[in-house]
Amino acid sequence: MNPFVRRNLPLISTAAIFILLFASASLKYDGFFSGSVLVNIFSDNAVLGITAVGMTLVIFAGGIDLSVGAVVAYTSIFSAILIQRGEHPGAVAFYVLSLGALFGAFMGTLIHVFKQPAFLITLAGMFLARGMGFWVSNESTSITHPLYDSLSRFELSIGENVHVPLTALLLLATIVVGYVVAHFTRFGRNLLAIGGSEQSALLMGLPVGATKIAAYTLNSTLAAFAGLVATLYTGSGNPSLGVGLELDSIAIVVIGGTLLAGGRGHMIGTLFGILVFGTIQSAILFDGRLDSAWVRIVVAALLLTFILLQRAIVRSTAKR
Amino acid sequence: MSSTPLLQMRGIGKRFPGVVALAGVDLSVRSGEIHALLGENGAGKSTLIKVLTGVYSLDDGQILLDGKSVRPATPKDAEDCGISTVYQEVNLIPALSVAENIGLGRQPGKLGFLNWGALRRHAREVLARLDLQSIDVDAELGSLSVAMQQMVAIARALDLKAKLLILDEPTASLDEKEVADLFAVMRRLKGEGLGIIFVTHFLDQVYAVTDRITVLRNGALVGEYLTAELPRLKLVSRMIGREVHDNAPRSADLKAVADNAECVVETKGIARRGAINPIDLTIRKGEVTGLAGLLGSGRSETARLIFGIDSADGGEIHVKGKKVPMSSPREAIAHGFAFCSEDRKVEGILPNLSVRENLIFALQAKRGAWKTLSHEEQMTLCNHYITALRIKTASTETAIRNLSGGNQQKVLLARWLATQPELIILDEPTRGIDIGARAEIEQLIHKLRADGIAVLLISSEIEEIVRNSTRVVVLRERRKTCELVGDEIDPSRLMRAMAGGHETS
Amino acid sequence: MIDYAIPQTPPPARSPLIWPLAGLGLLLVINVIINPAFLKISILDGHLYGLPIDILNQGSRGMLLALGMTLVIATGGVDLAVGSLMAVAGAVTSTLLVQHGASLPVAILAGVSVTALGGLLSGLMVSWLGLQPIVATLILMIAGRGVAQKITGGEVIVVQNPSFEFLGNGFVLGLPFSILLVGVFYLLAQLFLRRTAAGLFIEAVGDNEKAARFAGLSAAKVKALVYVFSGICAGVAGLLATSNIRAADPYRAGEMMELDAIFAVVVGGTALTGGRFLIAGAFVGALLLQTLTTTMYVVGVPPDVATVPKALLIIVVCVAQSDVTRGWLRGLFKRRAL
Amino acid sequence: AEKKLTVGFAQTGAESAWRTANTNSMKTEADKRGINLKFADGQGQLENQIRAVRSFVTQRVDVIVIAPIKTTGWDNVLREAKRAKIPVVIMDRQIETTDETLFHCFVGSNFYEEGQMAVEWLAKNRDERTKIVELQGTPGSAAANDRRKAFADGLAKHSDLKIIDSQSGDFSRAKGKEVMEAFLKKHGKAIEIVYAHNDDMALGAIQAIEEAGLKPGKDIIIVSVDAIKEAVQAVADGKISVTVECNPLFGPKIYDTIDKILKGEKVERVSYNKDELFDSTNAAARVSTREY
Ligand SMILES: Nc1ncnc2c1ncn2[C@@H]1O[C@H](COP(=O)(O)OP(=O)(O)OP(=O)(O)O)[C@@H](O)[C@H]1O
Ligand SMILES: Nc1ncnc2c1ncn2[C@@H]1O[C@H](COP(=O)(O)OP(=O)(O)OP(=O)(O)O)[C@@H](O)[C@H]1O
Ligand SMILES: [Mg+2]
Ligand SMILES: [Mg+2]
Repeated sequence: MNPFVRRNLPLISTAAIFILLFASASLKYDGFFSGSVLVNIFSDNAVLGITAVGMTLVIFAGGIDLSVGAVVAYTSIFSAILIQRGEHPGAVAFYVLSLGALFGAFMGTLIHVFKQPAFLITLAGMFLARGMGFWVSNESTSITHPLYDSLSRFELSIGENVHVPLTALLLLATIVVGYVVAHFTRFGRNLLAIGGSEQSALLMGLPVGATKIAAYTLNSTLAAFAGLVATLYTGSGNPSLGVGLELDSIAIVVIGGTLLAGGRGHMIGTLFGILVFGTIQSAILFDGRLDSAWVRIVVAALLLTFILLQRAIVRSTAKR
Repeated sequence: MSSTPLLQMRGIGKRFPGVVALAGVDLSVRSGEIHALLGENGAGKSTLIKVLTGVYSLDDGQILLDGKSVRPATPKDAEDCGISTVYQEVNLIPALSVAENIGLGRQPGKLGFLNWGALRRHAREVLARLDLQSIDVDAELGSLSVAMQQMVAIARALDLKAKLLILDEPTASLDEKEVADLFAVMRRLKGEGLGIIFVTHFLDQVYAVTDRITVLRNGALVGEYLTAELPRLKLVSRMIGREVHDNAPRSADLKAVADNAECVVETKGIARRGAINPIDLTIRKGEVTGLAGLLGSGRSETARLIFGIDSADGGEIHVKGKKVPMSSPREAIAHGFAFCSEDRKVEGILPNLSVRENLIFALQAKRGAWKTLSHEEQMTLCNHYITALRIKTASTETAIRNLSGGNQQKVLLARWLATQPELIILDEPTRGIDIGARAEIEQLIHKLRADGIAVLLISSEIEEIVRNSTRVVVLRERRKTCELVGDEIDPSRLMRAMAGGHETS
Repeated sequence: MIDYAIPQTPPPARSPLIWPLAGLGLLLVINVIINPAFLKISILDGHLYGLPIDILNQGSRGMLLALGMTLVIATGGVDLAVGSLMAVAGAVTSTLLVQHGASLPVAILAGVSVTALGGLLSGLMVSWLGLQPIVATLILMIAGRGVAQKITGGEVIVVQNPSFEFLGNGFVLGLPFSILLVGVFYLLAQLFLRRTAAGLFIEAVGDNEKAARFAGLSAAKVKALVYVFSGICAGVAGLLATSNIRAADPYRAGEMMELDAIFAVVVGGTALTGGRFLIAGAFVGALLLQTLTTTMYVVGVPPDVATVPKALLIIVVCVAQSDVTRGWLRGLFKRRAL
Repeated sequence: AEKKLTVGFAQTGAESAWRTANTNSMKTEADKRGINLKFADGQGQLENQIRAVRSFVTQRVDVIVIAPIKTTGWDNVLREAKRAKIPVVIMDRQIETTDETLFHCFVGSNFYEEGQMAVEWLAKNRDERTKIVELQGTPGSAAANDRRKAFADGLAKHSDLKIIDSQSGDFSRAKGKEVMEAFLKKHGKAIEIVYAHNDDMALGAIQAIEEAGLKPGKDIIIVSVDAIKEAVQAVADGKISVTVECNPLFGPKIYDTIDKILKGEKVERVSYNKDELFDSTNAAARVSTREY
């Protein structure tokens, strides 16, 4: 087998199944096969997708971050309140991104310096950020600011019917940046090395602590950024946003073929994870007949099928 | 010659909970010398190195590099001081490519961005220096054999512009050609003025390349000697603290048992694609069947097939004349097999469990959850094997990861002996084991044979195969090439069979 | 000659229970300071009555989940499905009782069997299909709640059956039946795990699965079984919850309980990476959480920020019991002594 | 043949039996009228609902019905619907927008008024009792916020009534019971009135009160909202003192409104489901007719 194919097998199989999924949904539902459905997948999953990019980096290093949903919520409500108080959105963006970074650095430090499981510390982070969000305001707040208004109206029109909103563009940009960071910087490779074997990475003289803390910092910053995107998407801030977002985010990373144990993965996989996730959601909406209970069952079944198919392909081709 | 030594370690002390690993150890290494650091398993060699490179913090003592006091806090600090290290176990990242493993932490590129092309090119150059052009730099490191990984680790260490190079048992899994290549490089580096610390259990190698020897015993310094002035037997007695005799040559009773001796296992054309071509083996009661071959000749693969770890694509396995499916280690164990893997860290130890639990584990697993060994039974087994194999441990309840590599190996041997197997497969049983223990393990092999147990012995050391086997099967390029019995077994014949037609100089 | 005498006493081990216990103690002290009646226990209708009794009763479900979760985590896994399975058990048992007129033992057995089956599904996905535990159980967690809703037909089913109500509300010897049930579970589990080699096998799988398999253990079986056990624990916890409020709520039963259970286990000294486990620690962890929740009600922490103290508690306990802090404290005391 | 009318319905999720009754009402009524209903479950998340509405726009449904999870955050997506000329009906709870033309009309429940009705009833029927504990709904939810505010505003008019403690029972029975247990130990006999933001919590609280050896409805007045069948029964049994209706059966009214919109008739911009109040005077008679 071509060594390129062999190395990227999980990725290629994910892409193949995505195409299969999208094609079958297009056949089944009228109007599914259109640019605007694809664009919607990006714009509707912008918040989720951006956190997934950050999550990918953390998972590369063998970590996990359960706090992203709460950080999204906190950022959105905090920035909404600040803007309504008359602060400039630019300044607010700077504040909340810095806050996010600080928060991530705090969790990263606890995880690395005190050798605590990431699962636990970020779970605490989730409670903390959620509570702080409600503390800022327990009601959602609209943002009325000319800049916000024009930003949320901004669209890039491709052809007549396809309008790409800013949120989708921001997601795409984040993915590109994430891709470069993961695969073309020392930092990104160090993450993978640490995820592969922290002990070895240490013996190889890599800056393990700094890299791990930086990963959580970057991830929380991205979550804060996702929170800002959420305010753009909804035109408001909301302390109960993103409940359960972290699990979706992790699911996307895993669908993308990144190993949850760390040390192995690819950012492009996460892109496909977002696409697969979005396609499943869209298909269910186009169907429109499933009740709430069935939606859950079907989503779970599709996830399982997807993962099994992915493994089957990887296994059968790897054998050959 | 030079006035101040390159490295001076004075009065080094290091304690772990319950163990004094080092006390008052001195070591000095000059530029342009290869310095052997020797001692039995658990003597403290690896610990001394880890203290030097900042993996462990030191409790007492002083480190001078070029006469200046240094105290590296992390391996990175040590590298920055010019100390480059290959640690005892392969310590690279299996999931990354070879090129990345070589370049990690010092990849070419600007502002933290990578230049992949340069990275690959550089990796190829580095490997070429060790004559390893055959390795694909894009291959995942984990897909290489342990030996190849070891070579990559050495390549990585050599890539650093270092003043001091430390090699902790780099040769344990290398074959002779690779060792020779490595020695050539070491000599060249020595010529360039590097100081090299070299840890090994192969005395031949000590005398082949080193200039000076420091011996440790039980965490304490025994002394420093010039290699040329310390005869082999003296060295050994310094290491183990008592007088020894040379290893007995091949003894007369190693005649193969007659062909009608009960045959424990017979493989008929078992094969696995990419691992081993169809192979017939007959392993008899009371014999030691040696499996010889160069690295990558498929010896471990054969053993894994027999033990049911990998499933065979074809062929049959007969146990005592009956055909059996062999699809899991569990089944193999039920048939009275035991398998001591070559990869102790990944496939052998249960790192956080105690010596006791590790030791009784296979027996307990064989009996199942309900037939529990009582505490007394466990302690009897432990005491027996800890004394018999001279396992050095603070207590039976110490976590096995805190034991030195060699002692871990002994616990694993004990684990299998406790199951009272009919066939024991030993894959590189003496890798990383000191000379005293090695002799003990060889004696043990003889005793097992005498007790009527069938032994399948895999070893990269021809001498070891010759000394211990009654029958040798030689593999080359994943194929059985010949089988030698009794008096036919001698090193040169074996060598020829292993190397085959296309022999390199 | 080297002395090879073998000491049999383990190196001085610290008790991993100390810190969670200290946390629990601290919390109780704070409570008593704020509200001296916190620990007051009176007798009502022939049984004990008071906040500590409530904590035991309400905490019993968390303890049960933590028991199953401890074993799952010890094998290096995690079970996110337990909350959903609680809802499923409640749904099955109450539908059978109320809508099909089944007898109580049958209904209970059915409820717990279904969750055991759910656990088996997780277990098979993990051990046979080789899915990562978080993913496998996440799938079941999502589907489980949907299944529970399907079973009850989207309704909250009210159960009025005195014997069933006894599970979550009854008292025996003055103590809540639920906590006694947990005690029985604990004793049985402890007996089974420590008197047989089951505990060792679980720890071995978590410590180094490959090595355990090569030494002849069927690691897949061990892994599948711990998920089944976790499913059973979740089922019983679900029945306790249903019985406690005399209604099966497929929407809310067991919500977020999986995270609390994981927290309890880890605070109790079992590492998320698997290996050594400590059930008693997990129980203390679960009680710690329940006490905290009750404290919040009693102290009157505003509901929306009540997660903040919980977070702070987690962080403080974690940091306090970390080796780093301990080493630092030891250093401090040494310096004092000099 | 006439093309079937397609309605897209973005529901909040399935967080309670009340919500399921609401969904079912929409579904059965659609079936009855031969309307093709596209149902989207928001699973309690605003993002999911927005996603659903955008998908409805892409699918070019005839009318969109939204039961918003949150009051804010709708401007952008409603603008898209407007651009596609799809009328939008907001159901159940109000939204805040800067541009009132973005949706066609609102049909819903008035959480604030429910709270007001509760407090007014209490002011009249409290028998000298003054000390209230409040079981709040899920923090941040519109229902909890409005019911809390209305009650507090009402109390301002009756200065002798006092909330002595307040905690979230998360709209769930289990939490309602747990919180009430703690309140009973903390305040003992001081508790005279319980105000629960929904029936589930009230039903949980009743159990706690009974287990403490007190009589709910007699020793402690219980005021609740929703009027699910079980609660109305409890009122009839004298265990709950009053429950204010919050009717989930929107189906008929919504589709009537949609018909009017499509025919171009004028519809009321804001209309409420008529909510009743059940206390000892009417509960027993009405229990059997409750549909949810
Ligand atoms: N992390 C640790 N914790 C506790 N004890 C340790 C630790 N590391 C090493 N030891 C103990 O220190 C002693 C020295 O071990 P070390 O690994 O240095 O031996 P070695 O000379 O390298 O042996 P080998 O030849 O087998 O590799 C041993 O008794 C070992 O049990
Ligand atoms: N020169 C080499 N370059 C790359 N891979 C090699 C090379 N030699 C061996 N391998 C890999 O090693 C594996 C075969 O090693 P195997 O373990 O069978 O050897 P062995 O004879 O048991 O030797 P040892 O046990 O000493 O490593 C094969 O999977 C092969 O891909
Ligand atoms: Mg060593
Ligand atoms: Mg081998």
